[in-house]
Amino acid sequence: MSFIVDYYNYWIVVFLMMAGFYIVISANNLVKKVVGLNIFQTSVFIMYISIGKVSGGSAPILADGITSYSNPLPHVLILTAIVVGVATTAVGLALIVRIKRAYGTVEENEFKDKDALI
Amino acid sequence: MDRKTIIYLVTWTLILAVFWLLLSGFFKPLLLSFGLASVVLVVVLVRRMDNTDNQPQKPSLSLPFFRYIAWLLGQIVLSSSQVAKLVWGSSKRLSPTTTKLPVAHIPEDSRVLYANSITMTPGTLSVDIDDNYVTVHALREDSIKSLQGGKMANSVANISGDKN
Amino acid sequence: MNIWSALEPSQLINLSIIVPVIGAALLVFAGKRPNLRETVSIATAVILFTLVLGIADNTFNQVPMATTWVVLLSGLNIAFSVEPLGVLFALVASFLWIITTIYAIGYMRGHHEQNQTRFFCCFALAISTVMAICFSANLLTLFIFYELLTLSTYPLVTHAGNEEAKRGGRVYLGILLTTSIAFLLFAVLGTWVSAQTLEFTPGGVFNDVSSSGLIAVLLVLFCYGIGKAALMPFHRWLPAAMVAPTPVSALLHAVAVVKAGVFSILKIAIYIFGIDNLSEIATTDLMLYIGAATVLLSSFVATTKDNLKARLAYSTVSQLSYIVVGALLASSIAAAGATLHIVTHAFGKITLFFCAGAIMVATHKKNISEMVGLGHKMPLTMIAFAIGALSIIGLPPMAGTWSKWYLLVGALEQDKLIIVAVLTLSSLLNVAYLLPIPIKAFFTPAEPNQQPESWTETQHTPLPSLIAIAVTASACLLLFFFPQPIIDLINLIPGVSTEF
Amino acid sequence: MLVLTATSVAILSVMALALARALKADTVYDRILGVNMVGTKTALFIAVMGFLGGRPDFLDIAIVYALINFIGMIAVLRFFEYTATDGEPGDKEQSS
Amino acid sequence: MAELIDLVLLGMLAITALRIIFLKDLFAVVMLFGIYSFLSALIFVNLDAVDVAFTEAAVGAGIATVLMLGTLALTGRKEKANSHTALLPLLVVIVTGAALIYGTLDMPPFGDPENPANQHVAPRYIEESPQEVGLPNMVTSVLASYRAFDTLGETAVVFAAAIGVLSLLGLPKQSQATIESGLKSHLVLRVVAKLIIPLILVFALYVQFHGDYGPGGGFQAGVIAAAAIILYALVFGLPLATQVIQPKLLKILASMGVLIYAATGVAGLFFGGNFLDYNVLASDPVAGQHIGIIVIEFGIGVTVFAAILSIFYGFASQAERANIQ
Amino acid sequence: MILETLSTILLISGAFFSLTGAIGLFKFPDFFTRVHAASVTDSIATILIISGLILRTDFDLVAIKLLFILVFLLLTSPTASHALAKSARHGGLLTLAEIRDTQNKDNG
Amino acid sequence: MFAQHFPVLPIVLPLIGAPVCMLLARSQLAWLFATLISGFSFFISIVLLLTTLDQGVLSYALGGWEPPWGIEMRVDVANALVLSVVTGLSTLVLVYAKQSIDKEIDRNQHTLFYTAHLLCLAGLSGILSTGDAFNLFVFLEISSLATYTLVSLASDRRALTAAFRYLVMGTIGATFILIGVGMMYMKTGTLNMLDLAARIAEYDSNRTLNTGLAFILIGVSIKLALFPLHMWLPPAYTHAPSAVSAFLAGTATKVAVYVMVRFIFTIYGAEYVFHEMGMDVILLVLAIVAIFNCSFVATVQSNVKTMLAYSSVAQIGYMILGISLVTSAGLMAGLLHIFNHALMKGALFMAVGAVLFRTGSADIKAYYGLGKRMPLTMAAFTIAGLSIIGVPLTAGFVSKWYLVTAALEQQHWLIAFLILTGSLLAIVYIGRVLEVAYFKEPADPTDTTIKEAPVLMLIPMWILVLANIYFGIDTSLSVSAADAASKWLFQPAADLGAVR
Repeated sequence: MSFIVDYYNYWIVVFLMMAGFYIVISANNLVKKVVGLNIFQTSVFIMYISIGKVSGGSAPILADGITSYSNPLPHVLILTAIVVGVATTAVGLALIVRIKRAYGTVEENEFKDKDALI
Repeated sequence: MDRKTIIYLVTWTLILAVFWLLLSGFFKPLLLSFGLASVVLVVVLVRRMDNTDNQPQKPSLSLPFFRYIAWLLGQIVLSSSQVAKLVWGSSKRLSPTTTKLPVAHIPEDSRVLYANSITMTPGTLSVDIDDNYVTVHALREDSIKSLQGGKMANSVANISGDKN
Repeated sequence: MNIWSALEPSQLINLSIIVPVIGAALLVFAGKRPNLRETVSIATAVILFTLVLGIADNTFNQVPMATTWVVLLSGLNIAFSVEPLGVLFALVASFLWIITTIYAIGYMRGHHEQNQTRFFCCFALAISTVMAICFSANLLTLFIFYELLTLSTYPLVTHAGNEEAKRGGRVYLGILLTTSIAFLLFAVLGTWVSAQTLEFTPGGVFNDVSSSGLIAVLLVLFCYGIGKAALMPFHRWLPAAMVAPTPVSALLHAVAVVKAGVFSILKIAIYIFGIDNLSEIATTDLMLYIGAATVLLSSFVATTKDNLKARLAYSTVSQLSYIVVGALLASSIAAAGATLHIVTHAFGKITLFFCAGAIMVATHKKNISEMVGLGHKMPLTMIAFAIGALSIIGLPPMAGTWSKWYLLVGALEQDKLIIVAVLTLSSLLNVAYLLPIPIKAFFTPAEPNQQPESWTETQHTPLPSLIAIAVTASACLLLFFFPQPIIDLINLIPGVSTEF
Repeated sequence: MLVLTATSVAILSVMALALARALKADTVYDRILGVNMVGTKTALFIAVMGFLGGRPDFLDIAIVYALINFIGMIAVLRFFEYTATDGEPGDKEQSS
Repeated sequence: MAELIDLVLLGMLAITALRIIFLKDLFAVVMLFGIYSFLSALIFVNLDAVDVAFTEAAVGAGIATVLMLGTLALTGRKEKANSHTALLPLLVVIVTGAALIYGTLDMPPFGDPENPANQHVAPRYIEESPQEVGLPNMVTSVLASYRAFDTLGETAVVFAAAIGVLSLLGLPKQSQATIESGLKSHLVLRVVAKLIIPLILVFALYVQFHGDYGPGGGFQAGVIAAAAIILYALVFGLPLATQVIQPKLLKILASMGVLIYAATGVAGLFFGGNFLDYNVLASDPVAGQHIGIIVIEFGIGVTVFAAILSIFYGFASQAERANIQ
Repeated sequence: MILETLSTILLISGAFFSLTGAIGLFKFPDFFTRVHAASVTDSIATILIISGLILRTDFDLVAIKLLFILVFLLLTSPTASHALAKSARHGGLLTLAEIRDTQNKDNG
Repeated sequence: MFAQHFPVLPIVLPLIGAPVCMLLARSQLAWLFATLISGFSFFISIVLLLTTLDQGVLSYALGGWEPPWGIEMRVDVANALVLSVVTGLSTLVLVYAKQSIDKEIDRNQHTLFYTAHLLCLAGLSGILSTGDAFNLFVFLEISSLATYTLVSLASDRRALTAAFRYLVMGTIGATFILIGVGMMYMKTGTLNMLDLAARIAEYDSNRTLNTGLAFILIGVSIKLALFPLHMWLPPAYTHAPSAVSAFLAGTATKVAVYVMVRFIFTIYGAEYVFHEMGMDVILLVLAIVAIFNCSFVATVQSNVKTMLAYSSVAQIGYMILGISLVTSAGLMAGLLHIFNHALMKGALFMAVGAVLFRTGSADIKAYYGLGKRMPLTMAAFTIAGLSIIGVPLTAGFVSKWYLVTAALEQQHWLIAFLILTGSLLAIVYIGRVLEVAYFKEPADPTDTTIKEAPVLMLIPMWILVLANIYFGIDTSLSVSAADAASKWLFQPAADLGAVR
């Protein structure tokens, strides 16, 4: 029982990661791929934050009367990772816009076909 | 810059400064100077925006306004309970209707307040607004009737009425 | 004999490698003016020959010569040192370069070849790498220059630039590079890993050869890795390379390149494995019989070829395997015979190629069947051809007699009667495919649609070519009567001896 | 404390219901409505959660939520108008 | 209680993710992604990561969603039926998932203070940083001082993204032409937007300068300020927005922000410390830290604001163009 | 003590109203009526809950920030609802009454 | 005065340079500035390399916070070597880019190009120097984002889809690394690499750590395009602007290989990875499949850039193979090949870019007859191609030599043989290009626009070509650095801490 209590968080997170990962590799539509990437990454972020959680702890901002703080290091890492993630998303989406303009479609199999014609 | 503009900008400056202080709650010189710089920067931006879109918005903070808000809160409570009854009761009691209400007599600045008030009060929803009419969708016809009674419209008209 | 005695002996090695390169560079600048270009060519060749003579002189006087260029890999250098086998090969190659250059001047002009500057330039570079192979002090150096030789001769093979030349070039490069990278480099590395040295050492580098299966494998890898030795089934490049202009075929594919191959095998047999140790290696016999089979099979193939150069090419394949067989017989006499065969075959075969080229320039004929009765038109060429053929066959009074004799003695000494039989049978086949050509040329009347009466040999064969043919043909004779200097040199090779 | 717990449970349930609406909507507008509701309730929930956890001083986050939710709504409406031609806005959404 | 909330929220996330997999309407997908982001930010709050929640709400839910919507406006909202089989991806995912589950089996239990992750490096941040760096917000201390180099890299990432989008989409020309765009017909929106934008801006600046004391800092501030201008652009149209904040200015600001950050680091060198060493910036190390952090946070804010806004401009200009045609 | 009781009442009733609105979201027949349900949670529930929370503070900065949240939500939620409804209407979504009318026309 | 800050300067210089470059609106100015910055970084890297060879590891605590609390830059021989390659190649590519970019990229995007290039350089340098696992992720993303931009700057629309695929794969890879780092952090509580090594050594075998390593290796494998995960690379390198291909092919994947080395050897320790988890077999098989599969695919490409891209994937196979041999010699061969491959692929892509510059096409048809029209470019292509094949006296030979020696030391005869046969395929694909360049007639002989590439492109190209030859002959610098690096990396991971 303690086994489940100890790990339930990680297991659901694994499920979320895999859902995102599945969208990335199975989707044909590029926008959906990017959404999948974001879900994948966001889920990884949750994993990190879970690492840093301390039961009974509090947000790592100094306050009177609070002795137990959660671990601030994963927070810092994920702050960075979030920004990195959105940067990648922005570039990816910009590429999609250009692909749409160049190919007239954002479905992966369709622009493959169009290049085959050249 | 004419007088009106100056008053306008000063009003914004004051509001923003108060906003900063309330948010911050720190009265260290360093943070205060940051606050001052921030407020100045934002006011400059406000000015720039007004110059581009020609739609300056002055926040109105007069007594009638607050009186109106208090009255509106009461209305919200009342109508909310009505809607709650509808939710829990039988859905047959719904009689959705759409009506146009005249707004020509309300000063332009306050029409938005009027429309938002209508929306905020459960049971009625402003769907569209133009120079003459506001289109209202209501859950029950009697909500429309109370609006047509014009109390809310008059109150709104009064707020800005004494200002312009 | 040594006009370079003023120089430090070891410098001669450097010079002999660098002089052809300098010559090649000068050729590039002299490119626009044919006379100057050819003067440079000949001058370079002569200077090189004198250098090699100087080295030979020092060798006889037991002057040690060695030089190291760079430390290439940890513990491995590009280094050169002189030993008699290399000197012998260098002498042959540099001497024949002079002759070939003379011949080539006539041939290339007579044949109106394109890109003559590139031709002479690559030629010089090829000779430079051959010199480096001759004097290489370790396997790595040998391998490096072996590869460079392949690359520098590739433009010569594809010289004609047509589709056929390209196909030939592709086969040439393909087989030579493939075998050298897949097998030779592998064998070199294997030697390095197991012996921890790549230096050529008299008596071999391995401590104990009999027990190791690895060394047995290495022998096979070396034999096949040195594709230039044209051991079957990796012989196809040699006939393919015949698309090259005849001087190339003559010098490179009768002398420099192929001999570099068998020279390498000999050198490895003597200095890596050690002649005495060879008999203990499990795969020696296997390779020996493959060599013997190549001797026979390619002789058979040669009899079926009508194209003269193709027949000569297969003949070369066959003769090369004599040398391989000689090296692998594990007998000092057979090794001596193999070494000597490098020399005698070189003179014989180059004569034959010169003749083939001369015929082509003069009459544009390539096939043997068209050469019936040609002896009346080109008597000098055909006499030379007969001399070369006899030398290859190994009949007195031609130089080839000696080398075949030693080989036979070596085989008998080792009780390899099959080899004896193979050598004999092969000589008979040589007779069958070489002698009919001069015989038919002289003793069969010409076909009616031959050249007009007024057509003369001297008119249509360039003079330089004729001179070259004369020189090599007479050399075949001379070497039968005066082989001693060469035999002396051979006897200096450790583990190799003409003494019974 | 109990009250706060009850309130947060209530808000959570409201969020769940709104989420259900957003997941399975008749029209795209219903979906937007659901999404909007999730957003506003999230802001409220943070406020309650601060009291629940004993550190109510992170209300800035709630402000940001409300703000972003609003901007998101406007963006949806704005860009929806561009692509409305793609399909009838009122039509039933397909889902497999 | 926190665990329970955590569980419920995670469950909601799981349902949302599942739904996204099967939805074909991309608008719906993006909106649900917005919800996903919001909910995960809630989880962050619940797990005490207030700074992260702040960022995720602003960046993940806000900016990413807006950009995705902008893309959809140009690419269409329907995903075509998927022709190829989903078997291989499913297999890959199952294998990966199985590997992860396998990995969880030796993980330290969730929330245990004795976990190695909370033991080695972290205690120093919690116990010493208020004295060493002098800030109550440990996240800011770690972010801006202990791991300032990460953060410099992060700023560079944002800058790189702006470069990428600029090179792909370009910036709108600043034009006087009043193209009929924006939500012109929405009177209510215009008025409300005009009222709250100044407040949002002041709020953003407040977040910028109070990152030391509570959740917030340069990243969040930059994003919120950019969001305010984005709101303006959405309501009043891009041409007007580009007149208020010129694209050219943004380019300069984006560069300046990174430079401000890096220059602070270099200043450390000149005062005899290591790169990004703030202790040497003032006679008192803690004061030095304070100066350094304020300056670099400012640099971050400027870059993030400019980068995010120029990225938005890039997308919006494309949408605007498509709309005109 | 009084404050706490008051706060409890406010919070509970706020929770009640928000649940009501959420249920309305499912119970009401069409989009426009559902907006009404949503506005219940947006307005009255928000007001009640935040007031309840304010009463639990020490009336310091926290209370002011809660007030800000309230003001902000009250300013933006109706605006969003209004914009949404307007979009829906311009997008061609019909109200129940209108649907009834068209059906009558079709029948008649 | 700044000497102690050198470990951080190769990162900080381009990082500061990038925004400055953006502010310099003029293309010429941006170019000059970027080149100077890059050149200065190169200078510093060389100093670092020499210092590390002399003194061992340099550690630099950023912000003055001692590790593991702060971020540490750790420069040792291994990463100083790769760093020199990266910064050196970057400088040459920037010189080269001036004209190639003029032609291939829209005028008003030039500044963006140089800015992105500097960012990419900063990212790659950061990955190499950092001693912190998470910091590595951040720099990985900087370089990746800049790379996506650089690839997509090409005018070909296929560059867009290639960049997108790259982005998706790259982000998946980065996220996998993030997961792996998270799992490591979970079990150790630290992110500093040295600290991680010491703390991981305390565990015998741990499922979380195993999974973490697996995810990191898969993530890095995507970034370095290890065989089944390489599909993003060929389109990206094919359609990217020439200068970008030249830079990326020589650096980006190599840096990823280094990251793999770092995680395997300095963090987990070879013992743990290879003996506990049996990674060596997996890597070995993948590497060999990569060599053969991708070399073979390269032989059938009609686009020369695609061909080179596949060749790159195959060459990465050689590096991984060296690593998977789990010996100091193997690792050294892998590192050496990182160095040498940068030289050859850089030169090849530059040559291809020069052809693209003149003919506007990278199709093999564009190479018809180029040997005469662009002699210097094609000569560069030839020499670099020979280096890829592994011909002696080129850098390629040296790495192949050490790779095979390393395999043979472990008695892996088959592997050694496969390495050598694998390089035969290189003969085929390089040979195809050379053949049409030198032997085909140009499709349009009257076209006079096709002439030798501009000097500014030729200079960097030839510097690389000469470096290929130089490092093929004088191997003392490259080999000793690689040797020192591998020895250093190969000591047990836990002992690395002692160096501090």
